[in-house]
Amino acid sequence: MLQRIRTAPPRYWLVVVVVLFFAGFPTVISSFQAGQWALALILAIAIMGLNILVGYSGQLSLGHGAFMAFGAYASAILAHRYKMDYLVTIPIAGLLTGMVGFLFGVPALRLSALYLALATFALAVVMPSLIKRPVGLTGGVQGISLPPVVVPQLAKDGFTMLTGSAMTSDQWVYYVTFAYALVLFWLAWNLVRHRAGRAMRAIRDGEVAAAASGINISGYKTLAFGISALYAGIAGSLLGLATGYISPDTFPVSLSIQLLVGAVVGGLASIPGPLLGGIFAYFLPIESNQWVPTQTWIPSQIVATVVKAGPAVTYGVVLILLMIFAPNGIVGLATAGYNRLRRRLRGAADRESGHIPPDPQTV
Amino acid sequence: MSALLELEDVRCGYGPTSVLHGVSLAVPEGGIVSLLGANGAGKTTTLRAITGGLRWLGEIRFAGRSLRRMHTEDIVGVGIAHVPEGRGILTELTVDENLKLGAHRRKDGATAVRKDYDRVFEYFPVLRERRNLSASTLSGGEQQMLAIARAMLMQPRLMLLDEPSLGLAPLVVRSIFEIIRTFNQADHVAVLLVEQNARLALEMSTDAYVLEVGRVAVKGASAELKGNESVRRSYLGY
Amino acid sequence: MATTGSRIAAIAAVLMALAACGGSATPTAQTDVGITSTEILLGNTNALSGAAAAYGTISNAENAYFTYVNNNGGINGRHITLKILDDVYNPANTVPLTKQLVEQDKVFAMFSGLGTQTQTSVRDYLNGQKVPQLFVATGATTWGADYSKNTYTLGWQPPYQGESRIYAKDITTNHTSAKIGVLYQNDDYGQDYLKGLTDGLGSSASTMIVDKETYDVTAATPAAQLSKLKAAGADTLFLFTTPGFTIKSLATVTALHWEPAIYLNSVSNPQVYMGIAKKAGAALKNVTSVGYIKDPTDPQWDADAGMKLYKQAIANCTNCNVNDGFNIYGVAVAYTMVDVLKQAGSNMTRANVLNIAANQLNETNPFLLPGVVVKTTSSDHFPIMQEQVITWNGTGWTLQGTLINERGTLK
Amino acid sequence: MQEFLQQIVSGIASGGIFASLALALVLIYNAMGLVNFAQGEMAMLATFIAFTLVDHGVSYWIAFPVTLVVAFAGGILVQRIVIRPVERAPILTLVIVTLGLATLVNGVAGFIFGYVPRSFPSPFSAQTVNLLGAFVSYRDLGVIGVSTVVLLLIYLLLQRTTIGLTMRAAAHHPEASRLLGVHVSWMLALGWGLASAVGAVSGIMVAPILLLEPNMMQTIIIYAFAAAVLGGIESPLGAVVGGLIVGVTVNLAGAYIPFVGGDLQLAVALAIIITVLVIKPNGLFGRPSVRRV
Repeated sequence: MLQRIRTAPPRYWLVVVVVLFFAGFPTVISSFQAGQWALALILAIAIMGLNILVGYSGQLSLGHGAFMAFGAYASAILAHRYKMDYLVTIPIAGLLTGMVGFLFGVPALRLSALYLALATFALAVVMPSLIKRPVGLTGGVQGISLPPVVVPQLAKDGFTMLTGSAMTSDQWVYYVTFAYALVLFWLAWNLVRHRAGRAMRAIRDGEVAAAASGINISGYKTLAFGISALYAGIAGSLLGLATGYISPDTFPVSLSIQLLVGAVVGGLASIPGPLLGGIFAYFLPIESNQWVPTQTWIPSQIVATVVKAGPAVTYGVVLILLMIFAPNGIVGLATAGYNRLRRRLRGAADRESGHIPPDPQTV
Repeated sequence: MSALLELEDVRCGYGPTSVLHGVSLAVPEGGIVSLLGANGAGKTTTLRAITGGLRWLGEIRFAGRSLRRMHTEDIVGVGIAHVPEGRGILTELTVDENLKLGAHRRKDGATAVRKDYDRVFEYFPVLRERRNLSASTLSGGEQQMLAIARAMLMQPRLMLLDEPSLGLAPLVVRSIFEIIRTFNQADHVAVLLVEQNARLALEMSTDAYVLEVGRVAVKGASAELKGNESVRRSYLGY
Repeated sequence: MATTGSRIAAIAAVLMALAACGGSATPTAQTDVGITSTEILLGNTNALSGAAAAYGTISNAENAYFTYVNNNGGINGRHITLKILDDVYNPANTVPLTKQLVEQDKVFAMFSGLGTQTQTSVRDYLNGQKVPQLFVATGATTWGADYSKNTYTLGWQPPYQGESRIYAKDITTNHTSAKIGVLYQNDDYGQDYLKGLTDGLGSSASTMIVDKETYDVTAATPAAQLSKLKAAGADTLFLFTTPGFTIKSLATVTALHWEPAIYLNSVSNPQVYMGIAKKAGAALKNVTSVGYIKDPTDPQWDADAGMKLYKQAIANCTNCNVNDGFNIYGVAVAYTMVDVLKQAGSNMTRANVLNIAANQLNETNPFLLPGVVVKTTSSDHFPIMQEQVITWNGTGWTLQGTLINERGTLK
Repeated sequence: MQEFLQQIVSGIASGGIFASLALALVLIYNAMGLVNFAQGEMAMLATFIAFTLVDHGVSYWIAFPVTLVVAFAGGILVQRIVIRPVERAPILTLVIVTLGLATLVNGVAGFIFGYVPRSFPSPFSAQTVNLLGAFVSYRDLGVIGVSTVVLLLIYLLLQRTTIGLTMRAAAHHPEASRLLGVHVSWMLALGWGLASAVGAVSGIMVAPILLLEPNMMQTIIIYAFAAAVLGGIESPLGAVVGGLIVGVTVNLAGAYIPFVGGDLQLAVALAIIITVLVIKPNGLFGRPSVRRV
């Protein structure tokens, strides 16, 4: 056992550190900051879903905000109309959304990547008007106000014992979200390492070859859609828990773009990527609006521009620059940097003296 | 006599895998040279390197001028017509549009182009009949004819042919090779011919090179190679 | 972890205590969170970017008026700081941003938050935290009507329902045989307007309203709906639409060779929009609306003291368009806020300020039409309930009759 | 009956709007097999350029061609700077880049010009003509007329000129085209420039009807997607016909299908997109295409 721990690769240690960090973090930050980090983790969960779809199975969805909306409304309706405990509704909402995603995946099979992008983008744009329609169910434009979050006594006691202060509802929501994030990231990690994940990647890298090696292409592609929607559904449901109120305006098309930004920033087809992406996508608009103006070293002209232009411009710039210069996101950059460092430390020489320049990407 | 096309110690590859480990060859003005070898020996890669589809080390010269850092479009512009593996037919376009593309960068006037059209149609009468049909409706042999005809209309000094016989009936292959030879003689256009069918290629060409895993294993006059039993057996497989 | 946490908590507590000491410089006066001897801190969320960013300027205009007040001595020596955060019109942003303003920035009150969905999303929270949510910047009826359940929340502008009741009154007294067609946006805004009209018409609503059509903000034009309304035989058209769709509707009505009497909601009636509609081909015949606020582009106010004050105040905002009707709205609501704070005097507590705003307002606001009183009582929590019918004369609005008071009609 | 006719006529009028933008989408698709999500936003920005010129006293008839030239150059610039570095990347990357571009352009326009709607002059009168009892304005007819002219010009360019031929070749078979001496990358840039100019025409034509503001094209682009997909995404004729059909369908569905009503018109466009893609992916006028590898 000891031997195993000692020989565990460094990234396992990194995982342990990260998990401990996220577990202890809310005890040193204020309650509302814990609430903010909960929202960042919620985005991370949805982005992980998107990552499974885009990064691992190679299908592009520009409308994952719509699946979040579905999950959120599923939970809200169950909790509001059928008086279910909200915590109970979260997995149900996830499964329902997963089923919807699976069904959506069937026609998606027939679409090329481009057409799928088109259709999902249109879905994201239409979603708010669709939500408004069944007023009896969704509350229409009034939205649904959810009952206040009640912190269970056990959690309260435990938190007080550990920190000496009372647990706020935001802190409780944070831990619920954190627990879901932990489980869902762990599941995603298992998924991509095992058969299903290998099959999905094979499909992404070439359907013809994948089919030739006996992989059930439509099965895995719809499965990826279903799993991906399940993640988005749970994220949507948690969003309802965290904000206490949902309405059509909670799920604008910009939410889907925010998810895409997060997926791309963190790095597609990686497990830590969505976590970094979620944090980035959540805090970027907030900090560009709040942190940037406090920085005296930034010229006031630029500050005014950043603040007034809002997140749209920053998101757009980030998307374009990343796609051009770092298509594998932060994780890709970090991995490349780490590998280069390790090579240099080992003193490995270049393969051959006659080093061949890479294939011209674009000349 | 200086060669029209010269490769000196050319090395290149795809990403980390190198395919050519130093290939040198020469195609004389107006000559026909065949490039033979087993699958994966690097024949197609050699042609791609010549027309700038890959980056390479070493030197490639055409008519005395280095092709280093030139884009494919410009290499083609100086007089190399490359009929690639798979023929490069634009199936969304008509036969006529494909031919037009072959001639679109010529600067010698409409009359000259029209004359060449007539000649090409003489070589391949079937193309005249199918002029306005989509290129996708052509049979394999007809597509090969279209590809060669299109290359002829580019008015090249050197033609690179990548396996023109692939997948075609022997009779069709014969006639295509005949036409290539006629064109070579009539217009004094050099040909670098990549072929699996070594027997046929050696009949056509004056000189031949045999590649093996990215290196020139054997070179010499075609007639000589054809007569050399051991070369035939170990490299050409017939 | 645990020890670090408690240590930080302890330090925070000490710091807070120090801050509180610093705040109570005048021992007799009462203060509250967000009030120091020199500052009153208010929080605001608005759509500064994104699709609804046209409203964003309201916050800047409010800030401009506060700057004007601060430059002229502030309120009892305190200056007002308005912290504005961008929620992009998305409730999911409004919630954490409002929590930030309340829990981290420790604002005294939330002021003029924009949007019905966004402000609904934080109403429970703010009432739970006992933080005043003052003068919400929408005309949804719920702010006044549901006051008893949410005593920390208050609207300001005339509720949409009240406005359309005025139209209903005009119809039932002057045009009893009208055949009404309604075009309304499919959100709380349009629905509130429609409800007010229907309630105001009373029992005759079902016969008088011959057709009603909705549209979504994602529609290209409202041409299909207007064609239906015309075909239904309507001779009176109600437009419960946002400015963009109002302009398109006015142009389409003319293009259909249709000449109904048109009732236009007040959000869409600034002269800027009428001018655009005219350029887009609208005939603008027989158009009626109501007003409660002075239109900066209307020449009749050129010499008006209130308008001069507005122009003076708005000059503090470099990128505010002086002609934008949203800006005088912002200045007017900021004026009411300042009035409330002044009245609170030395008793600067949330409870007192809230009490004044919700129960004791009785203010003449120089930016509103002459005679409009901003008023609340213990039984009425709709601050503005007077409006005046106006008709379009081809180049501007003409005030008709006198102010109509709808106070008491909404519960 | 008269109302039905009016619904159809109004539908054709909005269809003209969708068609004009769809034409620009088709051009980019033909240039590189990509749908440009930023097409609508680029058109909007170009219209703002025209607006600024007119606002500064430049005559409409000078502002119009100047804007087209600027838009053309802008399109080429966008291709060179933003698209070219990723042009051989997977389609996914390209789509994300154009989406980023859309977000960026929309934000920049909002930042510079604000969100208050503005009127934009039109060369066509707002007067209407009576077609069998249904009314349609000269402006609406103008949009359709100009779209038809643009369609004709595009057709002539692509089908009747050598440059059009090389553009098509570069789009379908970049590798093979290079071997024929076609400057593929520049052909793509040219495609972007043309699409951008066509988009500018669309923006300038529809702005008097839709009112000029940064979000002018935000939902129109979805209708334009529907139009392009319905017509067959590579067919300029299909874009125009598809646009008109989408306009009429959306109007009639809104007017006569109670479930849809006035407020789910965009959902009808979504339904059209999905139905066409699943049942007949090549649309009405598209040729069955070989999947690009």
